[in-house]
Amino acid sequence: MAEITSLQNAIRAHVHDGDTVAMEGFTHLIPFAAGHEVIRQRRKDLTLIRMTPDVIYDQLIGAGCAKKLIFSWGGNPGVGSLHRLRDAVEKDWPKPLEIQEHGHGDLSNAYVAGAANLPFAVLRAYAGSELPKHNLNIRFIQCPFTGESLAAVPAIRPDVTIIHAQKADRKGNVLLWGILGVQKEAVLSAKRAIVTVEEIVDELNAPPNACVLPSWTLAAVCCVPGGARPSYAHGYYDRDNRFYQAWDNISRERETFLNWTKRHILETEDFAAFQAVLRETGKEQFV
Amino acid sequence: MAEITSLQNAIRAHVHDGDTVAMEGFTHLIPFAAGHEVIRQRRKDLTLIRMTPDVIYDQLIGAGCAKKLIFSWGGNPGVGSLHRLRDAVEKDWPKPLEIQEHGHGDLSNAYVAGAANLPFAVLRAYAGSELPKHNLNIRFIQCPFTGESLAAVPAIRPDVTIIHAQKADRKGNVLLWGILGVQKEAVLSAKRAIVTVEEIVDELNAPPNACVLPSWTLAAVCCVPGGARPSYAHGYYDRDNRFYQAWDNISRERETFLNWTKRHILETEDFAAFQAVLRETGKEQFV
Amino acid sequence: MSAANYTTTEMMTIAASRLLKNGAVCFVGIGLPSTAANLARLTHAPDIVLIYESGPIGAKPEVLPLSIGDGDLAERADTVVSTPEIFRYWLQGGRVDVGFLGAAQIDRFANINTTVIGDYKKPVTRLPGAGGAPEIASCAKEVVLVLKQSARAFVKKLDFLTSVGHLDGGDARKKLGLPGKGPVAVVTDLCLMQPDPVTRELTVTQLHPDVSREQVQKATGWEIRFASSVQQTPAPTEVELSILRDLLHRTAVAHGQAPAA
Amino acid sequence: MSAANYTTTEMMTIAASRLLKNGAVCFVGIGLPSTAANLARLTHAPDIVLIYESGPIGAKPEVLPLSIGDGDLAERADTVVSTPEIFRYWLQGGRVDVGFLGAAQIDRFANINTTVIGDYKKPVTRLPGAGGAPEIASCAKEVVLVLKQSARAFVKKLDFLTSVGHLDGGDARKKLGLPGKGPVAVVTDLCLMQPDPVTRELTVTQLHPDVSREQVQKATGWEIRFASSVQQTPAPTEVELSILRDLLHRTAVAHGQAPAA
Repeated sequence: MAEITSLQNAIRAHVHDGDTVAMEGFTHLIPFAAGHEVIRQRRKDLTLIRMTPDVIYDQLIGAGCAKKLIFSWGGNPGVGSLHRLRDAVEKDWPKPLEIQEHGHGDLSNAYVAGAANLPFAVLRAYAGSELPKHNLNIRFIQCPFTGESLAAVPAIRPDVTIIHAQKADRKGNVLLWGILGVQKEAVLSAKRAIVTVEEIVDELNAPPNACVLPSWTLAAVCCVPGGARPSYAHGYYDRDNRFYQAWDNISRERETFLNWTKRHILETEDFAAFQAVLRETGKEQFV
Repeated sequence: MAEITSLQNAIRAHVHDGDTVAMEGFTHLIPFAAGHEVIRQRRKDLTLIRMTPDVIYDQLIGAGCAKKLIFSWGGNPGVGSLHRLRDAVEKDWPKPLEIQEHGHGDLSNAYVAGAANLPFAVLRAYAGSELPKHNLNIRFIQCPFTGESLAAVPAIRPDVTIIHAQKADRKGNVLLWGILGVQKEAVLSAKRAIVTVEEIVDELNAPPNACVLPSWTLAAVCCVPGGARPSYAHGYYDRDNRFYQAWDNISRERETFLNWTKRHILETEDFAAFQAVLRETGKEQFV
Repeated sequence: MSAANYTTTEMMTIAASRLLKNGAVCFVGIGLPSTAANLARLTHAPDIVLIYESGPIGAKPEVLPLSIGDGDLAERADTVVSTPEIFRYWLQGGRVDVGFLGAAQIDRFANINTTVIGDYKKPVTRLPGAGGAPEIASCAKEVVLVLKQSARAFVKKLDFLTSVGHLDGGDARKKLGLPGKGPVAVVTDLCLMQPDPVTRELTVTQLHPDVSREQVQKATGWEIRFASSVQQTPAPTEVELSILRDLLHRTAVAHGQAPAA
Repeated sequence: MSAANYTTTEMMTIAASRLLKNGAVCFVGIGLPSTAANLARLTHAPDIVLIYESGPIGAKPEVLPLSIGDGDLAERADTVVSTPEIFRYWLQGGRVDVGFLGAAQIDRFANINTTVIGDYKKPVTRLPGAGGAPEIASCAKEVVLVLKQSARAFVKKLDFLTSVGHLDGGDARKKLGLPGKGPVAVVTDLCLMQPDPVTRELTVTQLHPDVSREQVQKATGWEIRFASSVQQTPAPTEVELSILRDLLHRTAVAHGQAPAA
């Protein structure tokens, strides 16, 4: 059964220095609040896994929490580069970042294999690509029936997966809907899972065959309204596209990034305080 | 785009003698109407695939439509044996029936592989079981990363898959809900798919992330109210458990089976006529 | 307090239900396993999680399902997923604590036959087949078997090995790299058997009330072993019996097999 | 009738949209491909099926998504499935007619680099990476590339081969057993290129209005070939232009990048 607790407690209890951590959410339901709390608690040497490391991982990498990044697409969606990711890869700032890259199909299959307790996944990809040269975790196997050659990748089994969802009930059963990305597989492939939710309700009233994560598959459930901002929560709030654009300037230079992070994350108590500060500074930046 | 047509036309156009045919529905939404139409049109030499060949395949086998059966559990759920299946396997009546058997996990993985256009599926099973001795399509492979031995089975790619669903819209997009079994994978793994539905509506009004099969993945959609009887359609009608019990007597002897089939299927025009006759004969049988 | 009159089948079902801990995640086969698992849910294990291979997770059926996919299972489940997902993410994924199975034949190492009686190619009796049992027997953390005891069912040699128990005993399962522990108990209408910690041979550890060792031996196709100290199974309590009987009556009425009281 | 004033980017987008047949199942990348695919849907291809890797199937966005997972994509889709399902059942499953991609660099055989400029270990510029492109390039029945033409993008040798085009030409794809046909067209702001039927080398088959062969050669890092008869791309029609401009304006307003008109 999941413990219903504060995000601070959940991160303190379940995310340790050196852990392999997956924070998923395919532009929808990105667990920003949890990412900020990991920065606030100064976790380090993390191996970060995410199909689309966008602003949330740019913040974690710039803050020096990451040792390695396993990913398939690293950009600021609809805007451009992730300057902190590039600075780490191109100039080793704030520290060298080891990268292991895949394609989306590959990484999503690797989560599926993890959730299914298989050691590897099989897919049709990479014939002719140079990615396998630089990622020794991409290999090729033969079909035992047809002899065809297919790509094989090892299963992903994170120490901890963190996602954001719309609702939980008082037992800690979680419901999410809309764009689901790879969150269910990320949770089921992990040793421990933390879910932040918009609200905790008496009854989920989930439609038939909805995406529900039973409480007993989770370690902790934390109520963090707005916890996916500046990404969005379907049925709750829209994506703050202006923040993603503003991030391009905030993150381009090390100093502006450090100042922003200090003021918005390190010097705020929690995500509610962060959102309050952001409303203030937003007025400055977005004019 | 699916053609919206009569069941007679759909079976005539898409099910041919000698085809490999999957009719799925895990005790829910079993396509009985379509099965009867296959018998009415006297198809033969079919290779029938189904995880749980129950009364519907007992009827097809007894009627002489099948050459081979690929399955994982063959019984009358909650009642007992399938007498026509046993008569074919034990006594070659009405003709010899080749069987190829699997486990549920295996067969459902084989459908998944078919839907994903992979030549085989990998699973943890069969170590120590005698099934692989009698099914050369169960092999073992090594993980290219860990060296573990895992079972491998070839993908299922039926010539035609037939399922029953609750609703279609006027374009032929199909919605089903409740117990989904392996229907989606059975449809997506097939060369052609036929779906019978309870009703055709203007708007599906599908909840988010519902199980929807787009029209362009289907060959034909046929409106056949009650088409899953005596199984059930969630939200429409309940399972006729008394028929499943009555089937035990109807099917035990060849003669009673032949008389029943003649009167209820071969001599009825369509499934509506079948249901009318059944209401009459039901009064006799069920007292 | 314990009840005076009860059938051996009721004793078997109740003894099986007592083995399920509250909160356990239980992969349930149809028939006796489903009856015992739901009895546990309605008595000492309200938080037990019942998974049926047709897709329901956290099923709480009002009446016992006649088929593995009755609508009632979906209505009251926490969620309903596809059958491939049940086998891939939930069973093989290692999330099932107890796999609850029946069998047509078992041997002294609790290996299971649900395929054929007689020769595979020309069977005397063709049985329904494997179903999900091979994967459950491989992947569930533990397996509990429930079946009536008779010399025809408890045989020296299986006609066919469908699903693995402890193979030829000892650490044979570990050698094959099977993820789960295999059978930890066999509950019959006469007794409770558990595998010997070392040899893994089934050993009688509990006799149901008024059952003799001779009865058990007569109903077993091999020379059955008894634990050094054999306990007596506590008789069904009034509460267990009345809840079981209510459940079976509700079920019979709902399935049109009995008139409403 | 055709329009007088339009930008080269508008010409590129419109030329790309014209390549999409009505009813085609189109796997859409974000940016120019998404703009062109939605323009096709709003003009000559109302029944085009748009699939985005985040999960929407049959998306009909009111405004262009800024990200691949905007809520608007889910709201108006026929269904929304998980990302693994998109890649397993829909793309790899062989259901995608056209994969619509951009690129940072391409070579004469339409091989794609979206990974790095410079050395992989110490890149001059670290690009976003593969995304779904390797799987789309392998499995979509056909691939269409859309990108602005420049000698920096159209290079003799890729710094990194992320996703396969026609490799070193001829039947190289077939030899590797790749399921899809690979790139069938490259649309730029200057012209339309298509692979030679035999060598698979990109060949200019259409020049956009007022574009010279010299301009195209200057913007290409290798000696570019021209088809024996090079057609002129029909200029954008008033209808195409107004629909595209309305779409882009609606989008800018919705994303807070422009005041509502």
